[in-house]
Amino acid sequence: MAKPKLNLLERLYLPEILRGLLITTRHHFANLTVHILHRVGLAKGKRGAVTFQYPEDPRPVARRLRARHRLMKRPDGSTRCVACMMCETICPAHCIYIVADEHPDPRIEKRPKSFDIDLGICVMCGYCVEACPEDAIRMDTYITETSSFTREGMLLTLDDLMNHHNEDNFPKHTSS
Amino acid sequence: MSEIAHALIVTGYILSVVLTLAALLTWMERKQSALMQDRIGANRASILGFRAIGLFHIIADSLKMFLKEDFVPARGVRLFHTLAPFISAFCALAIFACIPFGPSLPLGDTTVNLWIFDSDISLLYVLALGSLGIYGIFFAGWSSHNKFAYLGAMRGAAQMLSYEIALGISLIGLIMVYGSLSLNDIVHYQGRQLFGFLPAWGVFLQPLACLIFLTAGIAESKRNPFDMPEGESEIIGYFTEYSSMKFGLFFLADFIEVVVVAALVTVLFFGGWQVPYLQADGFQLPGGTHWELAPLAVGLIQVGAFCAKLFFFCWLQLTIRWTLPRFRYDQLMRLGWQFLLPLSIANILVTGIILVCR
Amino acid sequence: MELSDQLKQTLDALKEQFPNGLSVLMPALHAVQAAHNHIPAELEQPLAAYLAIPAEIVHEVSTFYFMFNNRPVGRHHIYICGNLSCWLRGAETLRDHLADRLGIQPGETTADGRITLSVVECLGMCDHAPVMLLDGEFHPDLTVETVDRILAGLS
Amino acid sequence: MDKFTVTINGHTIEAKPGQSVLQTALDNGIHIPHYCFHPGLPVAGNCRMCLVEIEGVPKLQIACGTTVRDGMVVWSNNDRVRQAVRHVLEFLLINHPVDCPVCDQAGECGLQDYYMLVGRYDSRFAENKVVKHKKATPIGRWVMLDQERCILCSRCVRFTREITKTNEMAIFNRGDHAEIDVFPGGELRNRYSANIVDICPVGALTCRDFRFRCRVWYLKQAPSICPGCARGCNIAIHFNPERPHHAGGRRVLRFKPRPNPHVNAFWLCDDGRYSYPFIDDHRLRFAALREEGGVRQLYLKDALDRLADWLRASRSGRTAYLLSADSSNEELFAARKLLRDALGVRCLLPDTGLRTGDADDFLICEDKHPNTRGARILFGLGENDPVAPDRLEAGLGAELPELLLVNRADLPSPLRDKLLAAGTRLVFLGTNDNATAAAAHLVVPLVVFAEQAGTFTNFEGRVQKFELAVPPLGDAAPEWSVHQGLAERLGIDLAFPGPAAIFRQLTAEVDAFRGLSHESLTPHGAMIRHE
Repeated sequence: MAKPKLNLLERLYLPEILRGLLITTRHHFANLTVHILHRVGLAKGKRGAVTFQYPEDPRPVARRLRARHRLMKRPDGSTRCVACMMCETICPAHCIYIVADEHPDPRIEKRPKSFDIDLGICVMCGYCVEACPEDAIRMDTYITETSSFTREGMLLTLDDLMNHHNEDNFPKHTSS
Repeated sequence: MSEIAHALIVTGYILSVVLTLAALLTWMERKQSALMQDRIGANRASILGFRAIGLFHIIADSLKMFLKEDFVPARGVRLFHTLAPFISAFCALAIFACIPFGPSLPLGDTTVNLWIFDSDISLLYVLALGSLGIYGIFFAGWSSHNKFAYLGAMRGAAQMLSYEIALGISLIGLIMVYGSLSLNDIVHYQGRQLFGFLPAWGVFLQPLACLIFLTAGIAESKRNPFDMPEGESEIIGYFTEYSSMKFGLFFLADFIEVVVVAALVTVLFFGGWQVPYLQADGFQLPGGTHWELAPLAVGLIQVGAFCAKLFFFCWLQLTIRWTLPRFRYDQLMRLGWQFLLPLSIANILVTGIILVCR
Repeated sequence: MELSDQLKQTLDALKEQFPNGLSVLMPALHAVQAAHNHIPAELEQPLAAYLAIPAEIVHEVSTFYFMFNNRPVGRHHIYICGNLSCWLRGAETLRDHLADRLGIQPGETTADGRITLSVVECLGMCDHAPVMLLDGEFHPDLTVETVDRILAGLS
Repeated sequence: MDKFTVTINGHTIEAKPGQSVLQTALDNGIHIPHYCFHPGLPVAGNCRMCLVEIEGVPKLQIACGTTVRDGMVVWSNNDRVRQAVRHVLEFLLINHPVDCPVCDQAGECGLQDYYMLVGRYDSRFAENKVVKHKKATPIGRWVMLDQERCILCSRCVRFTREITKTNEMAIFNRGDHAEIDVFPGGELRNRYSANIVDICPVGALTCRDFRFRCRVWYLKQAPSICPGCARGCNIAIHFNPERPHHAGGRRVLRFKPRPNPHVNAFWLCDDGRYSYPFIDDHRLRFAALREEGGVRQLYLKDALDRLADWLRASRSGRTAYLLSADSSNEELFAARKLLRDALGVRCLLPDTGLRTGDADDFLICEDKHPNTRGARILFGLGENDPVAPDRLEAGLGAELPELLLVNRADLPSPLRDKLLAAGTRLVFLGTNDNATAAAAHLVVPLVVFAEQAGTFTNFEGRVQKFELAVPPLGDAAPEWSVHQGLAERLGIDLAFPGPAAIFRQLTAEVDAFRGLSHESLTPHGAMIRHE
């Protein structure tokens, strides 16, 4: 990209700083005044700054939002994951811990004995979803509130990842 | 009243004012930035349903700080890790010792000096303590045993060293004009008038020095646009490994430094507690109009004026912080060494020439 | 299951004619098949021991060649060619016809143990396609009618 | 005779007459894709992956089955060859299940490697794959067979026919029904069976012990020497430094053979290969002191203080040291300098690992210690040493020692009881827990061979170097550093700065080792001088 050519005043920087300061100060005092007037019951027709009041007033999220993970199931309800460790390998935060085990069905061969995701470390990059060859892990639960009072509480186990109370809200399976 | 008792009382008063102001600034910063960006800002903390426009966040924040786990990295150096925030906060607070908050107030038989000590070398004391602040930062970064903390500390040290030079040199012109290093003398000097009507404030005598000092002062307090050492969005900086009240102290020191810079600018360039045309016995307007006032009333007005100026410069710093983007590190260094330093030296030369020619 | 004394005599005679156990294996397997209708899996190990070669090699050879049957077969064994020349000239129809007539799938034996039907690759008589091999005898230029006639002639 | 040269891909290379084109290329760092060829096995030429163009020969030739001629010009990287190899690979992959996610071979698989190199990226195979009837089935104590993944390269068949001569593996059936298997109802019955896992270029033969423990790309490796017997087979230690939750926290997950033409060629016996768990299991991590009222854990430095006191207090001639043939040459030398030379301690080499009749004519030795020869040379022991366990008591002398230092060995329990009853102070220096460690008055934790560098001398007198793979567990220290710590405490002027430096001292002082150095031992070790 070509750099715009600056004239002397702009290159001096100070007038531009002042201009910037004026803009921000104007917003500051305009909002301040309107809010104070609203407090004392005046100027109801004029709108002040408004934001979402988040916890009471949840924001609609984008359909492709990457939220808390879930593990997909086979028709019989067991996990679709075959413990190939692709997600664990690609994970840049090293927050996935899988221990593999023999699957009773010899056609499947391998399954995760445990599958833990440490949300305290996860950076929500979604690489695990991209890397999964079985479409076994997805980040489409729209669960964004995952905080906990303990570190252990941030650890999602296989059970947490498989069973959700709000499963009906999730996008339906698109591939088998 | 003994000297020590007097000093203790004034110290208590100044500490309470400064610390309250610093605490208030944490709230003000959030609220002001919100309004500047068309948001609402902190308003969630409530006591019994009262939200008091977010003022309770100060309490909530400090409670949180106190209750958090005090963490020292396994291979960190515990002694220096603990010492560092105290050094930072102490150096910032101790500067207030020589800042005159007001004139000597006549209270009954005694007069109360609204400063803790005044000395012929107050200004050197201020500069010295300002430089000692580096230790806080560097101990913090070094003792954390963390690359990011160490990088932040290196950046902080380099930045403070670079800007201290411009800061110090910009003051030399001022000292040449005022002829004293005592902050009290400087404030008294600014009670005079130039050409019979213009207050002899530093900003009029040394406009360039004022600009350099303000810039370098903000750089010294490591706030935007000079917040490379703590660059929140990238390297976090020297207090990466701090939590609990030790982080709280760094946080507080940050705001105390805002107050320090505001106080110094006020004292050095904006007349300190002086109000234009207000003399010890009342207003003395240029036209010859005279308005008699009791000495105590004059003193109170002057203390009020100092507080108002202090508050204004705090506000100005917050406004700058929330308006300007951060410099790049090379830009920061270039500004310090290639612009501010030569300018401040040129300022001495010009001042000297004018003083000699006069 | 053990090798019968008669079979051992045959094998002894064969061993005379060949330099070592490996080279005698093919004729030996033919002898076993002649005696037992097919090559019983249980006999592979005794045979290997008798020829002093690894049992795995016996199993390798017996599973490789289609002339060696690893399962019991009928009295008559039809090999019908399914490779290119025969296929182009209607071997597929003949195969389906045979399967219909006999009520079995290729590779199976009729319930009465009379006839086994196998599909093989080339029988080496492409000039007379389609061809089948029945009890060691080639039947060239087959049609549905000739097949029926041949089947009718079987005991 | 003039130089015998061939030109491969434009590089003119000196070749040995009679060698194959493929071997010549591999020896000179030119990689030609191959599956069925293995330098330790006879050439079969059935996978067709190593097709190359030879100038003057109209059709492409397999490099493994073509002998070099002087002046031969070979191309393995031109379009014609690439095209042909791509088609060969396409055929090989037709019936492959592509179940890489559950396949343990993924990451070290020949199919994956060459697919990335020359493969077609879109399958053109529209028919149904031939699904062979068996999914993973165990075919022996250590080996799992998955016929679906097999490409019929026949390496395993050739291994059991030519190397072990046990003939368990064979290819049954014909055409696209062909499959490898053991004889129906049989299983692998040789002591080298896991080698077929190593040589299998795909995931058809995988290791039951390693199965699903860890993906291979998490593993790092360090060159080492198998400690399982006196042969000293060259191995690579595969360890998992970053993902401790795999394999239940074991750090070392497998041994793989490393080629050394003078010792083990390409192979490793199952006993040695699966001896690795002792590196992580039942280890002594911290020093322990047995006092009245129980056993107390203590820091290594405090344990050494205590041991130094005991050594000082014990009358000379009443202290004995039981060496271990599991120690490296460096460790033995440190013991010799301190205990035998400086303190005059009586040193015996007990034999606790001889399994008479266990040897075979290939790799396995009767002596289950890796460094008996080294111990014999360094302590000047004769052919009658090591001392058999039942003669140990006589070896210790008429009067039982006041202080007995036992290195790693488990003493026979009658002798142990007798020593304890006689008031002997028993000090155990060792790596793994055993009954003697449990009974000892003082336990000093040592590192195992994988946690340090050093050398072993095998039974033929070949000195071979092993490298550090994993860090020490807990407070465990190398034996030489224990001896150095004791020397410091006893005021004896000895310095053991590290394995390489100790080996330098050793070569200067011991004739048999003269002229050797750690550097000269790579890659294949070196023979000692004859005593």
